[in-house]
Order: sequence, then structure tokens, then C-alpha cells
Amino acid sequence: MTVLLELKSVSRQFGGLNAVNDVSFQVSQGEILGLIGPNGAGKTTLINLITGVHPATSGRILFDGQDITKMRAHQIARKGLARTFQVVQPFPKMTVLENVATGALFAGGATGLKDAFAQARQHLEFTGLGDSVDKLASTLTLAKRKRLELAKGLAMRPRLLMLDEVNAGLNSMEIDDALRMIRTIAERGVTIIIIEHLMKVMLSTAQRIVALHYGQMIADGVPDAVLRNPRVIEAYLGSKYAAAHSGSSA
Amino acid sequence: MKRDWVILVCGAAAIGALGWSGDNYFIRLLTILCMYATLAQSWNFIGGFAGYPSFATAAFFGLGAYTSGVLQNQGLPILMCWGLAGLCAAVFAVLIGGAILHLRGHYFAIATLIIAEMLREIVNTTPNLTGGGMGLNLPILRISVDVQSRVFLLAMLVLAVVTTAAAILLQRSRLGFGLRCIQQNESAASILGVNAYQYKTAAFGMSAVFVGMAGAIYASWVNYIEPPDVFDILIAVKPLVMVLLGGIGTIFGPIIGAMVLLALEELVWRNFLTVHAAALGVIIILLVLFLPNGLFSLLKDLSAKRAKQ
Amino acid sequence: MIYFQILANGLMLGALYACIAVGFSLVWGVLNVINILHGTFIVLGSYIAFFAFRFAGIHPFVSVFIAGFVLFLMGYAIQSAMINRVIAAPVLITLTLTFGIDLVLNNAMLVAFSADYRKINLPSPLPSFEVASIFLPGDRVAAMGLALLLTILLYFLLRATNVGRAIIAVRMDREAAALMGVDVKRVNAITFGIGALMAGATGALISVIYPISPLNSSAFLGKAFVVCVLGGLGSVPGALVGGLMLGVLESFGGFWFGPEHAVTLSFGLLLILLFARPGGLLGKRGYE
Amino acid sequence: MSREWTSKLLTRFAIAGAILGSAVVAGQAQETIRVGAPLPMTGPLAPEGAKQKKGYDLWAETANAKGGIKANGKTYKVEIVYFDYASNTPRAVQGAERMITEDKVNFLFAPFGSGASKAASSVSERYGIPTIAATASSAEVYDQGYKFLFGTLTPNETVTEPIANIVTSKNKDVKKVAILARNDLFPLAVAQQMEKSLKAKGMEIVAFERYAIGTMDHSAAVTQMRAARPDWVYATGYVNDLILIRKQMNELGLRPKVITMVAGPAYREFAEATGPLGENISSVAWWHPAVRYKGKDVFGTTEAFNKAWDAKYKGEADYAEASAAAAGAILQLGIEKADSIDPKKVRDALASLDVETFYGKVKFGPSGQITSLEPPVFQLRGGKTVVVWPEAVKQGELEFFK
Repeated sequence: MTVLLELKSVSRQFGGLNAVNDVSFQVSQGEILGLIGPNGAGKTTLINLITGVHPATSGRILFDGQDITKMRAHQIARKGLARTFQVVQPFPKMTVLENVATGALFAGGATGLKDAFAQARQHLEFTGLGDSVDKLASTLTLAKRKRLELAKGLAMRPRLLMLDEVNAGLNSMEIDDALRMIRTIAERGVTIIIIEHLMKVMLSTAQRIVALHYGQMIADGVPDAVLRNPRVIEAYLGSKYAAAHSGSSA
Repeated sequence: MKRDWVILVCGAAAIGALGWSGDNYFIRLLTILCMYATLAQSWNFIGGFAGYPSFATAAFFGLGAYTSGVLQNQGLPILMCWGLAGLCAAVFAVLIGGAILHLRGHYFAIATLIIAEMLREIVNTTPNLTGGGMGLNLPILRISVDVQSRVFLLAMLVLAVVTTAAAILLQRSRLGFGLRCIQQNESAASILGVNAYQYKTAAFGMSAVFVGMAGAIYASWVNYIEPPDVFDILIAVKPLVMVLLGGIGTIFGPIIGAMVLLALEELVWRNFLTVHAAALGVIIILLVLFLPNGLFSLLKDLSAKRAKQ
Repeated sequence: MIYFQILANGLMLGALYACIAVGFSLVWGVLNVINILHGTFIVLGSYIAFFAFRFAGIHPFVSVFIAGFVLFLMGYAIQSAMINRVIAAPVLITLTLTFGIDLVLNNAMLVAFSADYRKINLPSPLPSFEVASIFLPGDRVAAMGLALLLTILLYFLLRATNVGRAIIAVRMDREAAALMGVDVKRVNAITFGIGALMAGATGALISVIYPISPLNSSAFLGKAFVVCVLGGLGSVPGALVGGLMLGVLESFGGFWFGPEHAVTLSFGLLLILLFARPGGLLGKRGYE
Repeated sequence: MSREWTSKLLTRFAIAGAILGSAVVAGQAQETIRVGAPLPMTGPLAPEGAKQKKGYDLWAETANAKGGIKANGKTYKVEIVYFDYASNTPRAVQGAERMITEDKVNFLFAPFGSGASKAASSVSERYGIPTIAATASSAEVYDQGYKFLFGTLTPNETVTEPIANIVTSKNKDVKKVAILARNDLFPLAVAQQMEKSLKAKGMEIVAFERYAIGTMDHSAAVTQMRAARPDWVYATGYVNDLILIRKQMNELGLRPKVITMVAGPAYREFAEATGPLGENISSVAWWHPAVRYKGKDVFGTTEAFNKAWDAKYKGEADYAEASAAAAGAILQLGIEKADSIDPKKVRDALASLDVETFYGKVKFGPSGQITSLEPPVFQLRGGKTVVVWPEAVKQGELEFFK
């Protein structure tokens, strides 16, 4: 299998804090990779580094063999890396359709506004938002907003899609829907990195899991093996105890 | 979109016809209206579409006025000077935009304020080129008063129409779409592939080019320019008030705002000799406190209420 | 030798600039409001001192307290009645609102006091004293001392009192402060009031130095802007450092390049600084 | 507190509005001559605007009290139409055009200062409306070849030559001069003219500093001038600049033998504001209440004018106020001489005027600028102005600082 994304000793400091510390792993074409870790482990920061929201302090990030470490966010987006946000970020004053069309227009290769809207409609049908196209994004329910995020990501025609807690706050029926959708996307050949707290989701969806703790990679392997890894268990339990006493760092 | 074009053509024709038949003072008012509309529309590119609170309008206006004034005194033909003034303002905006468009909110606002102050001081301290604090006289056009006033109205009208046309085109373009994304959430826009930096710079440049030309036409029109006048902070604030009046980020909002502001100004200047500044202040206060979304929102609210009943 | 005089001039000017800016910085930092009214507040303080001196013979340095008190009430009222209604709106809106209020207030002063320049002539002004051929004007030095004292008082007010802690809490996180039971609207009004108080007190102080007229307000406002950006928002030490820096810079700039370029120089520096360090020289980290 | 304050303010607005409204209504009933006066009533030039307004008002009142202006077999009341251009020159131009086309004024008073007068004169010239400028002294205003513009202030060199003469002839020790000028039309022009006059006398200019408009601190300039050890400091600017410069000169130990300031000291508020520091400052004005002329105008003698002024405003007029009143009186003379209110005829009458007024001899040169005045030199003493030149109206000798 060909390697699509490769991280080589990637680090990022904020002030004196090592948010991400010397992380290296690879993601193969067509893979679904899970990214786990307790709160504050650096998962979202890592996604931010890959998508160019923050520059890495050191290390290199390769996408399809090309060094994207120093590229800016919009350039990376156009290369075919899409993401959703943990805290959903729709454009509140635009309609659902327009929200999705932005992705198609600026990174999805749409030839013009008309084309972008046509593409956006398809993605909205796929994500089950076909009945909400003309609503303002700010009026949607949380579950629908999460799906809107997904549709926006898809509209970018990504080769790699990073899903940051798309299931948080959803009920179990909504989660099942979402997972079905994710699998369908993967079957179309899109590589996926998924961040999730719910182990059930991870076990049923991810083919491989990378675990982070305090910015460091502590495990990389098939789901069963990673979840039995003592360092991973300690990280979760330990952090729970820590949370009970002093509150976790964010 | 089609409707926008129809309104634009009809509006322009109406102003043109009114101007042709009116007396000189009325023509002067219409000329100011077109100038205001140009300024407000231009501000809307950066302030409304992109959401960057710019006070650089005064800088661009003064720069255009002085560019054209200085060049005209060198003997260049007037139309060429107007064009060069627009170009100069746009190039200046793109260069300065490169330096300050990474600033957000307050800091951007201040930086734009300072740019106008800087330019004003530069003009003040280069009397050999610009006349400094003494002001600058432009060559007088040797044509009759009546023709002159109509020529300048026509020039401003054409400029206002072109600016509005640019706004209509922008709204339905890739650039306009990207700017709206930036206005609502810049980092999310970047993630979606919008080159925020480039787009903002383009919007800043667009907000300068027509203002620069307006300044140039204005300079030729009043025949005499001086720094405190063409770099006046009010030139930067009024477009903002107009856009607030008419509704932010819309096509005809700025023009409605320009009409309303001009009408209020005329009314207030005529009737409150020594307290017109206060009257303008009261208008601004009422506007901000009670109609933050512009006059249109009032109409919308009313019609919504009626619909409910 | 002349350089010491230039430096002394700059420091004295800078202390005044710091005082002019500190209230503006507080309001900006805590409320996120660019208070265009600030210059007018200062002038109002000067007028209070002027009339107190003319009709009651009160020394302007005593009027500092009167002016501060009156302006506090005024600021409190303006914030509660108007600005609080739109405090959550974008910067542009609150800025436009204060601009509108400023037009009204300034025009009112113009009608009430006329634009004539007035000056307080103390019957026994403090003399200039000369140290090693450096001239130090007495009343400027005294005003500078009082200005520093006020600034230090403000600093301790913010650090050591409940009100101060509430202000800092609001500055750091409005929502969290509200959740912790802070009456945010009231704290807003108090903060704006304190900003106005500092402006009024400064106005009374500088009434012994500058001619008084409503027309001066924009000049004061401009200086406050520059100082804030130089020193960083919402910080008393920042305002102090920014003010002194600006004073020294203008003094030396005027000496080397001619007084007509002093302002251009300070603006140029400001632009460079905005480009390089938008957070100001001291950065912004809570109001301390 | 806030509400009470607001209501007070609103009441004030309402009253102001009512007064203005009624004034406009009252004026329209009779046969009137309307004179347009765009003035800076707000903004940085507001103090100057207020002075001009006082002068115009006194003239209109006096003319009407004496039965109005007779011309063409009719008697006309005078009405002045004001327009606040907020110290914004193009607003003044716009106001001038509005007054001519909308308010149908017969004549115009130019706005304040050389720059605005020059700008506004292009409008009145186009419409052929006689315009009198009461506060424009720079020759550039009048050298445009305009036919309808007249000015009541003599050119700048007439205010620099006399004082240069007096100082150099009285005190041979005065050799080094430092000049500090506001970087602005009139102040800079006068300073440059002074430099010429002084160089012609063989004086040494040891410093020529300019300060920006709106400068809040002059310590750098003063320190630099002090280093040059001048015998004479010549500063130009407006009242607020000059007050601050004087104060900082004192604070920083700059103590020359002569201090001359233009054009602030002629104004009462300068003497009030500087207090003891104003003592012995010399200056020049285009007119002074101590001059004595037997005018053929509506005011009559200078004494009569002073009396009328004192009755209405208390105290003495300064040159700007008197010049504004004179502009009205001169316009009236022109109308009466033409015996018509036809703009062209009045223009010709003004151009050929050669008459004595309370303000001085009035005769306009070919450019329209008055050429017949002798601007007096004076010095502040005990808060009062004392004329030291010309000989005919001299009240004392020029004193030097020790």
C-alpha cells in the first residue's frame, strides 16, 4: 500500500508547553486511522499542524510524498486534505447550501459558482441534509451541524479527511447513521483519520489506532492491541484520577 | 442579480435626468450623493464583505486627490490624472495591505487610522510638491459654470455606477463568496481552501481604487485641496455610517445610506447652524442603539409584524 | 549637554502622555471599546479645573479630585445608559457609538464654553528650576508627579480591591466572570467610569500646562491611541512605558529632524510596531 | 443625572433651532439686501469664525438702525445669511455656491483666512458676485486675475517691514533672530516674508523652525532655539500655539531681548491667557482701536465705532473683528456709490473706491487687495495693547526685555 501522509518527528510548542512532541507515523492510502488520547493529549493540535492552522515548531509533514510542513492552510486544503472541527464552525450567515459550496468552490475544483452549488447539493443529499439546503446554517440542530461539517469536508473532494469528534454529543441512533456514512466515504477511496472518545466507535471503524498522551505518541497498532497496551490504559485511568483531583489541562 | 442591474440602470438614469434639469446647487448635491455612494460602496468591499473595519477611506481619498492635483499641475491631462489617482491608491492599498491585513479587529482599525494621519503629515511637510499646509490649487477649467457642474456630476455618477457594478459582480463571484467566508470565520475559510490573505488584499485594493478616483474628481471639482480637508477623519467615518444606515454587506444599502445621510446633513446644516455636529451625533447614537442592522431591517421588522397579524 | 535637556523634555512630555492614555487603555483593554470620547473627557476635566479656579479660586491640583469625581459619574452614566446596550457588538459598532456621543458632547462644550482658548494663570506659578543648565519647569514636574501618583493608585486599586479584581476578571473572561457571580454590567460601568475619572483628573492636571479648548480633544485622543499601541493594551505599566517612549521619541525626533516631522516619526514607528509586534511592547496579559 | 443632562442639552438645541428659524422668517418680509457669509463656526477655526460674525452682525445692526442702505431710490434692510462650514474649506465653497444659487444672496463675505477665501472666490467669480474678504492677506489670493474679489487686509510685507524697522533702529544689539513658524498658509507666509525683511536689514537668522499643525509640545524647537542664543524670537501661529510657545519659552529659559508673535497678541484672549508672561510681547495688527480716522462710512469715526462696539460687546475690537465690520461698511459704501444693487455696478464702484472709513483709508489695488492701510505695531503691557507705530497714533515706545 502506498503511504499518503507521513509525519516525521513533528513537534509544536506553545510558550513552554510541548503540545505535540516528536510524533512520527504514517497513514496509507485508503486506511481508516483512529487517533485517541485523553483530553489535552494534543490530538486537535496535531490535526491543526497537518492542516497548516499552526506551523510545526520542528519536524516534517509529507503528503503524497510532498513536503507540506511550511504550506499555508488554504494551500494544504487545495492539495486534498479536509477536516471537520471539534467545535462546529459553519458560516452562520450563509445557507447550508452556500456553506457546502465554499468547499467545492475553493478546494473541490468546482469550475464556478453554478458548478459548486450543483456539487454541494449532491453532498447534502448524501449526508441527509437535502431538506435543509436553504436554511441558515446557524438555525440547524447540533446533529445536523455535525453533518454539515462532514458535507463541507466532502465538498473539498478530499484524498484525506480528518474527522475531529464528529460524533460527540450525538445520540446512539445518530451515531450509527454517522458511522455508516463514514464507512461509505472510506469505500469510495478516501483515506480517513478519525478522532473519537467513544471506544465503541473506534473498535468498529478504525483499522489502526495511534494513541497520544501529553503530546507524545504512546502506541501505534491494530485497535485491540492498542487498547490493551498498558501505557494507554494508564494514560486514561491516570488522567481520570488526575481529573478528579485537580481538573485536566486543556 | 438581473433585478440589481435594472435598479442600477434606472437609478443612474434618474440621477442623470434630475441633474440635467436641476440648478447648480441641486447638481452639487447630486454630485456629493454620487461621491458618498462611491465611498460607501467602496468601504463595503473591505468593511462589509470582508468584515475588516477600515478607516483607510480618508487615506485613499486624500492620496487620490493629491496624486491627481500634483500631476495636473505638471500639465497632465485631467482624465489621465484621475485614472492614475485610482491606480496609485490601489497600489498603495495593496502594498500597505500586505503589512497590516494580518491584524484583526482593533489593531486593523487603528492601523488604517494611522495611515491617513501619516499621509496627512507627509503632505504637510512637503510644501514644495504638495503645497503643504497652504493647500494646493488645481488648474481651473475654462468652461462655463453650468457645463462644469454637469461634467463633474457625470464623472461622479459614472464612478458611482462603476463601483456599484463592481459590487454586484463581486457578490456573485468567487472573490465575493470567499470574502463572505472570511468575514464570518477566517480560519474556517482558510481550511476550506480560501486564500484569505490574497482575498483580503484584493478587497482592500478594490476599496481603494474608486475612492482614489473619487478624491481626484473631487479635487478637480472644488479646485482647491488642503490636508485637513481631504484626509478628514469624517471621510472615513461617514461611509461607515452610510453602510450602517443602509445595511451592511448589501448592494444598494450603501446607496440608500448615502441618500439618507446626505438628506439628514442638508436638513441639519440648514436648520441647526451651530449644533449640526451634535445633530449628526444624535443620529449616529440612535442608529447604533436602535437600528444596528440599518433602515432596511426596520422595514423588514414591520413587514414581518404585518405578516403575523 | 543639550541632549540632557532634550531627554528631560521628552520624559516630562512622556509622563503626561502616559497619564492621557492610561484611562483609555483601561477601557479598551477591559471593555473592548475604543473610547473616542476620551479626548473630550480630558478637555471637560480641564474646564472643571478652569471654572473652579476662576469662580472659587481652587487650585487645579485640588480640582483633580473634583474633576475625577464628576467625570466618573458621567462615564458611569454613559456606559449604563448607552454603551452597555451594545457592549457585545463588534468593535465597529461601539466605536461608532462613542464617536456619535463625542460629536454631541464636543458640540455641547463648544456651545457652552465657546471655542476660545483659555488658560489658567496661577497667581504664584511654580518657577522653573535649573539643574546643571537643564531647565525643569516647576508646574510640569508637579503635574508629572501627581500623574504618576494617580497611575500608581489605579494600579493598586486594580490589584488590591474587590472592584479591581472584578474588573480584571471581566477583562480576562467575561462569561466566566458572569458565571462566578460578577455583575458584569455594573463592572463595565465602573470601569468606564474609572476611565473617565482618569481622563478628568488628567484634564485638571494639564490645565496648568495647555490652553483649554474643546478643539484639543482630538489631539489628546490621538496621543492616547499611539501610547496604547506602543505600550500594549490594558496595562498600566504599558501605558507608562508607551507614554515615556513616545515623549522621548518626539523630543529627539523634533530636535534632529525638525519639529514639523515629530508627529510623522511617531506614526511611522507605530506602523512598524503594529507590523512587527501587534501586541505592543509589553504585550497584553490581563490588566495589571 | 444622565437624563437631566440630556434634556438640558435638548432644550438648548430646541432654543437654538427656534431662534434661527425665526430669524430666517423675519428677514424675508421686506425689501432686503442679502449678504452671504460662510463662516467656520465649529471646528478648529471656530474662534475666528465667531470674531467675523461679531463684526458682520454689528455692521448689519448699525446699518439697519440708521435706516438701511439707500440705492436705486429704495431703502434696503440688510440681512446676513450665515452658513457654518465647520472649518472645512470645500464645505465653504459649497456653502458659497448654495448661498448664491439657493438663498439668492446679492453679495458675499469670503470665508476665514487666505486659503478658504481663495477657494471660495472661484465660485463668486464664476457667478459674478462681489465678494469681500476680511481675513485674507496673502497676495496669492488676489493674483488670480479675479474681478469680483476685494480684500481688507494689506499684503503680508506690510506687517513685517515696520517691526523690522523699529527693532533694528531702536536697538543696535539685536542681531540674531530665531523664527518659529506654524507650517500653515498664513503663518508660514508671514514668517518667510519676515525672513526676507530681516535679511534685507542685514540681520542674522540663527534658526528657522517649523512646527506641525496641532503640535502639543514645542520644547524641542525652543531648546534648539535657546542653543542658538537669539536676540529676537519671532513666532507665528494662532492663539493656542502662541500661548503654549510663550509658556514653554519661559519654562525652558529662552529669554531674548525681543519677542514678537503674529497674530495672536492682538486678541484679548491671548492677553488673558498668557497673563504676566504676555508682558512686552510685540506684534502687528492690521488695525488697532487706538487709530483715529474720520470715516465717511456708516460707523463714522473710529471713536464712534469703538463706542458702538463697546455698547454691543463690551470692550475693544481686535483687527479681525474690525476688519469684518469694515467689510460690511465698505460694501455699503460701494452699493451707495453705485446707487444700485446690480452686482456688476457695485463691483465697479468698489474698484474705484477711495474714501476714509473708521478702519482707515480704503482704496483697492488692481488685484482687489486693499493698499491704503498702515498696519500698526503694538506691544502688550499690563494686559493692554500699546501702539508703538505709526508715529501719528503712537501710545508709547517699544520696550526691550532686560
